[in-house]
Amino acid sequence: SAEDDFYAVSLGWAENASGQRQKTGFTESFEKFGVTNFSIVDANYDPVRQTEQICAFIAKGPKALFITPSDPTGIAEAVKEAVDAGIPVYLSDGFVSGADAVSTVLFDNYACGKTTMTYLCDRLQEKYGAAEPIKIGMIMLPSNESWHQRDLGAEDVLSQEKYQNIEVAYTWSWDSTGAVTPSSTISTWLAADTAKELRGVWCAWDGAAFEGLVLTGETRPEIMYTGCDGGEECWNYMINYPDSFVMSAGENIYSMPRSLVQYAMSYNEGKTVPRLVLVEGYAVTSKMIGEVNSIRDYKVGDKTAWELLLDYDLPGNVDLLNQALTENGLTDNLWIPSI
Amino acid sequence: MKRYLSDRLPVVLFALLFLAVVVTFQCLQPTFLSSANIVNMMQSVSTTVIAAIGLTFVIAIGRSDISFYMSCCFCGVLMAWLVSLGWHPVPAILCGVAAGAAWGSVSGFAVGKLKLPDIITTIAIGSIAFGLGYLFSDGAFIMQNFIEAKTHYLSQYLVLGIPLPVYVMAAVMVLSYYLLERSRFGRAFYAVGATEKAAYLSGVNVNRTIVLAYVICGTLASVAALIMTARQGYGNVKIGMNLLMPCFTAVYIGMSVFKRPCVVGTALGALLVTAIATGFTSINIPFYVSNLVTGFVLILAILLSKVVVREKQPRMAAKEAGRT
Amino acid sequence: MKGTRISGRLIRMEYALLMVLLLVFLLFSLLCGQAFYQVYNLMNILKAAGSIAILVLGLTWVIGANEMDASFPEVASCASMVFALLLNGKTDPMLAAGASLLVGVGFGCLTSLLVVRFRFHSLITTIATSTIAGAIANILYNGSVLSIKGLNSAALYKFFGRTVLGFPIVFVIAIGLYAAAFLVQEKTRFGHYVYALAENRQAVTEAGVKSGRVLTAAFVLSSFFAAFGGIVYVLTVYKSGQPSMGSSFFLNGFTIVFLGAMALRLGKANVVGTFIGALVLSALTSGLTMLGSGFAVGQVIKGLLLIMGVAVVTAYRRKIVPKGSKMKYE
Amino acid sequence: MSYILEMRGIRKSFGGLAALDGADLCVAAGEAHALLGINGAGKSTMIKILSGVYGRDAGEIRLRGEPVQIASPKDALACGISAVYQDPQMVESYTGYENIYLGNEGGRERMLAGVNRRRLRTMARELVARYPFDIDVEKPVYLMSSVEREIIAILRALSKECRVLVLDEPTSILTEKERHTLFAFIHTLKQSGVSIIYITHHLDEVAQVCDSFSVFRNGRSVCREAISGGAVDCGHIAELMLGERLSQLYPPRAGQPGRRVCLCAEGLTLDGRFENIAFEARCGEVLGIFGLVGSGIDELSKVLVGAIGESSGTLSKGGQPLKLASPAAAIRSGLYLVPGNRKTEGFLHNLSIAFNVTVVRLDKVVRRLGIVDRRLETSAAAALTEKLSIVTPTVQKKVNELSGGNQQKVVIAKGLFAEADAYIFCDPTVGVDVGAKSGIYEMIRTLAAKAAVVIISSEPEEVLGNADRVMVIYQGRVTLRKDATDTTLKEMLVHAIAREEVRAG
Ligand SMILES: Nc1ncnc2c1ncn2[C@@H]1O[C@H](COP(=O)(O)OP(=O)(O)OP(=O)(O)O)[C@@H](O)[C@H]1O
Ligand SMILES: Nc1ncnc2c1ncn2[C@@H]1O[C@H](COP(=O)(O)OP(=O)(O)OP(=O)(O)O)[C@@H](O)[C@H]1O
Ligand SMILES: [Mg+2]
Ligand SMILES: [Mg+2]
Repeated sequence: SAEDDFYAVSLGWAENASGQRQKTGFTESFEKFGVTNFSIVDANYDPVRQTEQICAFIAKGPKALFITPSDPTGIAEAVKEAVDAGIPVYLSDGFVSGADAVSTVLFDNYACGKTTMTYLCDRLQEKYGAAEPIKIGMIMLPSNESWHQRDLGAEDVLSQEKYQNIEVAYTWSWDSTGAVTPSSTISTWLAADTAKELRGVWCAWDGAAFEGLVLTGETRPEIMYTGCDGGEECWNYMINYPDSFVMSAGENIYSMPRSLVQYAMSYNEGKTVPRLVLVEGYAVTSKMIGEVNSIRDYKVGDKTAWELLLDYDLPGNVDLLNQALTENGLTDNLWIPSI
Repeated sequence: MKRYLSDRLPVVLFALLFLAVVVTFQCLQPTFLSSANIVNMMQSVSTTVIAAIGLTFVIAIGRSDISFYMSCCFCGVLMAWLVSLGWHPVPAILCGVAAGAAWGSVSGFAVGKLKLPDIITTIAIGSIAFGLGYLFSDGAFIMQNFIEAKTHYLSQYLVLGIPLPVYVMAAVMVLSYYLLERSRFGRAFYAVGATEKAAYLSGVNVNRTIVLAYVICGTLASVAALIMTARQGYGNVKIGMNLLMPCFTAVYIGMSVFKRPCVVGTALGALLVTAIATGFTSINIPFYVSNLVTGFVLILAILLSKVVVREKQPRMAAKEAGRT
Repeated sequence: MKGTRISGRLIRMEYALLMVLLLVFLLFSLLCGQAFYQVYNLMNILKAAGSIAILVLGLTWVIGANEMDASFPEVASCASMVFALLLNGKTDPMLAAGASLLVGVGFGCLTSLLVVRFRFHSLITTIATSTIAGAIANILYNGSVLSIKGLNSAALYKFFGRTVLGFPIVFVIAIGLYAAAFLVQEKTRFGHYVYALAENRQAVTEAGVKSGRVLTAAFVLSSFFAAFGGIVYVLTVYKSGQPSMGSSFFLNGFTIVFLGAMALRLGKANVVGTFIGALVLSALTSGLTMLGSGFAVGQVIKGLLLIMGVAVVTAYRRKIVPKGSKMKYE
Repeated sequence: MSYILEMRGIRKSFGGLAALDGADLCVAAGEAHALLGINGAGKSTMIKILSGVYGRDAGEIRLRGEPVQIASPKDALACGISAVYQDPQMVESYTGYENIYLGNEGGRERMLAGVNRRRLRTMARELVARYPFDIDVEKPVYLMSSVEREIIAILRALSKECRVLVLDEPTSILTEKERHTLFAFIHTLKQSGVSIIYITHHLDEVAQVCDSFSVFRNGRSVCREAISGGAVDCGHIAELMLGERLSQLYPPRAGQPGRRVCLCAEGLTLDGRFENIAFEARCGEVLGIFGLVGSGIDELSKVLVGAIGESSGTLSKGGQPLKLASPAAAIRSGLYLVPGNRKTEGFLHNLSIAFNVTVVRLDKVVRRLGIVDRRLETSAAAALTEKLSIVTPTVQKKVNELSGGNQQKVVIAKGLFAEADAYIFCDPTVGVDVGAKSGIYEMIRTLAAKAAVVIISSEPEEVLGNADRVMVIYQGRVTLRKDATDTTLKEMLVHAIAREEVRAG
């Protein structure tokens, strides 16, 4: 029976909003389907540990094995082993090539980088014109294959003719040794920027933008940031620094575990399930967030606007949000699933 | 005079090395020595210096501490959690620092009172502290209330154009210098580090000194972690995980230059490493290239200090001279 | 094994870690049932233990000689990157492996040159060499993971996928290496001097032993096995060059070696202990995963295990040393 | 005369300071040659050059007339030169036989050459059987007494093909009986053609074992003389060493017995070490406690300042009872122990003379806010180095860079700085030359004028020569209690190895 069946989740990390949402997503979905016998463990970004954990799960023979890869290539062998052992494997937020997972749900990181960079460039050109050179900085994340796609997307935008006046004056990649942090990097840029010419900073993840905002939010509010990931704290920063933190691309994290658990249930019933799904993402501007914030307590159905916002990645919630905005006559910034 | 020179020579050579680094970066990036960048470097180095000075006390008593960089993670999480509950940052910070002292005293008790071997014991205690911090926060970033509570003032607030952490660093340096190198209490640390039995018979309270060194180390590490948490703008259990290497590097550079663990040496060691990292960041060169340079400069720094030491330690030097 | 053959009670103490290992297996077998003690899982545990054991084999003697080597994780990542880069450049896998091992030996030579010839402190030296090794690992492919193409068809890869009598080949190799290492440690001058050096360097030097050579050998072996381990991990786990794989091994490596110090030679790192330590840790990871605990629980349990072990060993050591004129603070 | 070993014109300086300045040392085959000189004269440096521990700046070494190159301990051993240093280094957890054959395990010399422990054990047993020592070579060294260690060190030297054996102050920790065993043994060695270089500060020993002697002064050899008829003129040698005649070793005793009881112990007992020890030390006189190594005197000295063990009994000073809490408490209440083993208990390694001296009473050199006044510190330390004539360029020199005897003087200087009113000196002159010895004794006598002084020592002459009243301890019990003028060395020695117990009072 479904109650005795064992389900296993191996998270590459439980850290930060994305890890937490994966965890909650799996827990809630299991509850929804009445699964009580499940394990969720995390490997703290360590492919070796995750490999060992996957092997231990293989030994327990779960009905389905869900994996968020800490490093897609690093755990490929273990995933293959699980597949070979006949365990249905479901991958979330990372693609493992060469392994025959039942189903993989991904976020389009490339598009994410592209969207945020385009928005940043447009906003800057709108403000400073398309003729004068505009200096920006980029904080990138090449150490993880999936996340590196965001950098590539952003770089792709800059190669376009119409953004010729956008000049990347500073770049920095995440330092795995931690000796240099985004915060200290941006400080260094600011120190070098004696003429105060730095106009914007594109960040491959929201955390970097937060660290920058702590530095410049009050002293150099004209510097615009974009980030990637979304989530409650991101909205908070946008509300607090609406002119500085202009956009984040909200990844639809909840829907990954939710849809994967659902697929697993269907698959176990013998149904066919999609092999590869790209989840929706949302580009969220500070203007949208500001408007939702202004009707924070307005209720649509049994949820307030803010509650809807917090669960932006539950299917249908965006429509409800848009409904709330329209009902309040705030139609300028309707939410559109854009990625 | 000669002796004076031979004692000062490593310091002079180190100063030259430092100068070379600074001049190189100044040529590559003219804003390197701008007041803004100096303030920026001071701010980035402040946390390393604060934690490394704590470690200096432990090295002075002839022990090592591998727990401080993990236990301070616990403190960062604790403070972040209290802030997220809506506490005012000041009591939250005090609690974090108290937790640092508590973890330090656990290490101190194990090493000083129970006489367990230092490295292995502190690795164990550090693992436990970090594990608990991780379990407590579930590894999640703690962000609630951070903007509202204005915790970033702790790292951002300017007094006379200089951010607060620099003052904290200066205060820690002055106090530690006084405590370790000028006051009568500091003598106990060096005495214990030199010859324990002799120190005991000379009236030094050996066990208390050991415990105290670890408490200072844990406390200062937690201060560093709290500043970093404030700077980052959210609580993250891994906040201190990268303090280990820079702190040991700083203390040992200082030791090789000044021939004993000391506050100024530690601070200079940290500054050298930070100057290189900052310099490379300002000319857009990735961290791994700067690490390559850091590694070689580190070796060079110690090599320079050995130029003189070789003469002062005849036992081996003579043997080697005999062989070649 | 000397100095510990004093009383019957001590003999038992030497095997305490083995008891811990049995206990861990027993406990998890009880808690997780057949899933844990089935052959498949046991073999996985042996495989994981074998890999990490190979990686820290040399480190054991550096710590045994009372020195430090903080560079082994980064040397492993550097070797993995060199290996991956060479394989992608169509180098013969054996040749690539040989070259990567040479890189390891190179780092060992650099470290020992500084420690032995220039009398650097080993901890700071290896921090420096580890920074350099890590930097090179990153520079080789701009800080990104380098996946290896066409690895599946390489004979070396297939070899590491094999089993001997059902045992994973990595474990068999580890057993072989550790058996040889045990002989070296117990029966040769090298082992004899390593532990003598740890206690009294001056005594060994005055006795006319070229202690520099012993230390050099220890550091070179440490880096060599780190590189070896790096390659093993590439072939069995990563299938790619990993510039920052080092962070996986730092704490675990030391925990294993120090945990191992509780076996055989009370309080001194030794190969038998290290091997058992690796088994304990792998069993722990496996069992805790089955019980649904992530890495943090393991971290706390490892810490507790370590500290309990140290406390027991220290207490026993105190008992065997004659009371005599021990000062009050001691 | 043909010498087997000739060292000529040896020069060696340490950072500008010449330790040896053209010294010679010649030894004939089969003779025991004493190497004498005050502390810091360069004796140890000379033999460390001979045994390859240090390189030399100039000079040559000839063995049987042939010049030899000695660049490492290994070379020295190959030339048949073995040395037993004053403080033999051992690998504590290794057994006696493993220590004897350390670095010399036989077989080929490669790293991977096997170590056959069974063979080593048999060889060690055979070696022991050849000499008049009684020792269990299978015991780990950390369980051995200091005498057993010394024997292991000598056996180690003898285990090698050895034509010249250097003994650097071998007797300072041996008991009288063992000393004689050693002497007899040296005679056997001489007969088998081994030459011995014997360094000591005990001039009486020179006559007993040596055939000739050299005296070093200021890094030069001042003379080489033969000893005829088994007698030496100590006054003459002392004059050669010091450059002036030593009037007398021990200062005159106090005219009258001290009246005020300053330090009073009753029923002191430490389980398994000593039992029911009582004494009174009066201001103005010196109380001497004599006992052989292992008789419990070392522990007694430490119990007195509260450094070891759960002991029972009472101790009072000036009528006030003292709690035996810790050395710190003892120093606060004016009781100071000058400990015996300088290397581990006496001074702080790698720290300056000034640091070492002032650490016992920092309150004397602090300014406001507990800051140590460096000028005050330097001048206080300088005054003491002058007073004790410690040979050093500055008080900033690290104590471990001083010669052994000068290190000992620093340990005494700490005591003087403590300005206590009761002192316990434990083996105060180990490794100190005669000139400095008399200086230290004089210092002790001066101290006794204002404070109670107890000398605890395993050298009977030292006790008898300095003390006004004498106590002898055997196996943790007081066996003799007399005025110094009423007893003799012989009586003291007899009680130090006999059983008869003397009741307190
Ligand atoms: N390693 C060293 N560094 C600096 N100075 C040294 C060193 N070794 C010896 N000296 C100096 O050389 C001189 C001779 O020292 P040496 O140890 O040979 O004297 P010694 O005759 O053995 O004295 P003692 O009777 O005290 O043992 C001393 O002044 C000493 O301070
Ligand atoms: N770590 C060190 N650094 C520098 N010099 C040292 C060191 N250890 C010893 N020495 C020098 O080596 C010389 C010989 O040292 P050793 O320990 O043999 O003392 P010693 O002179 O033989 O003492 P004693 O007079 O008690 O026999 C000393 O003069 C000392 O200055
Ligand atoms: Mg000497
Ligand atoms: Mg000597």
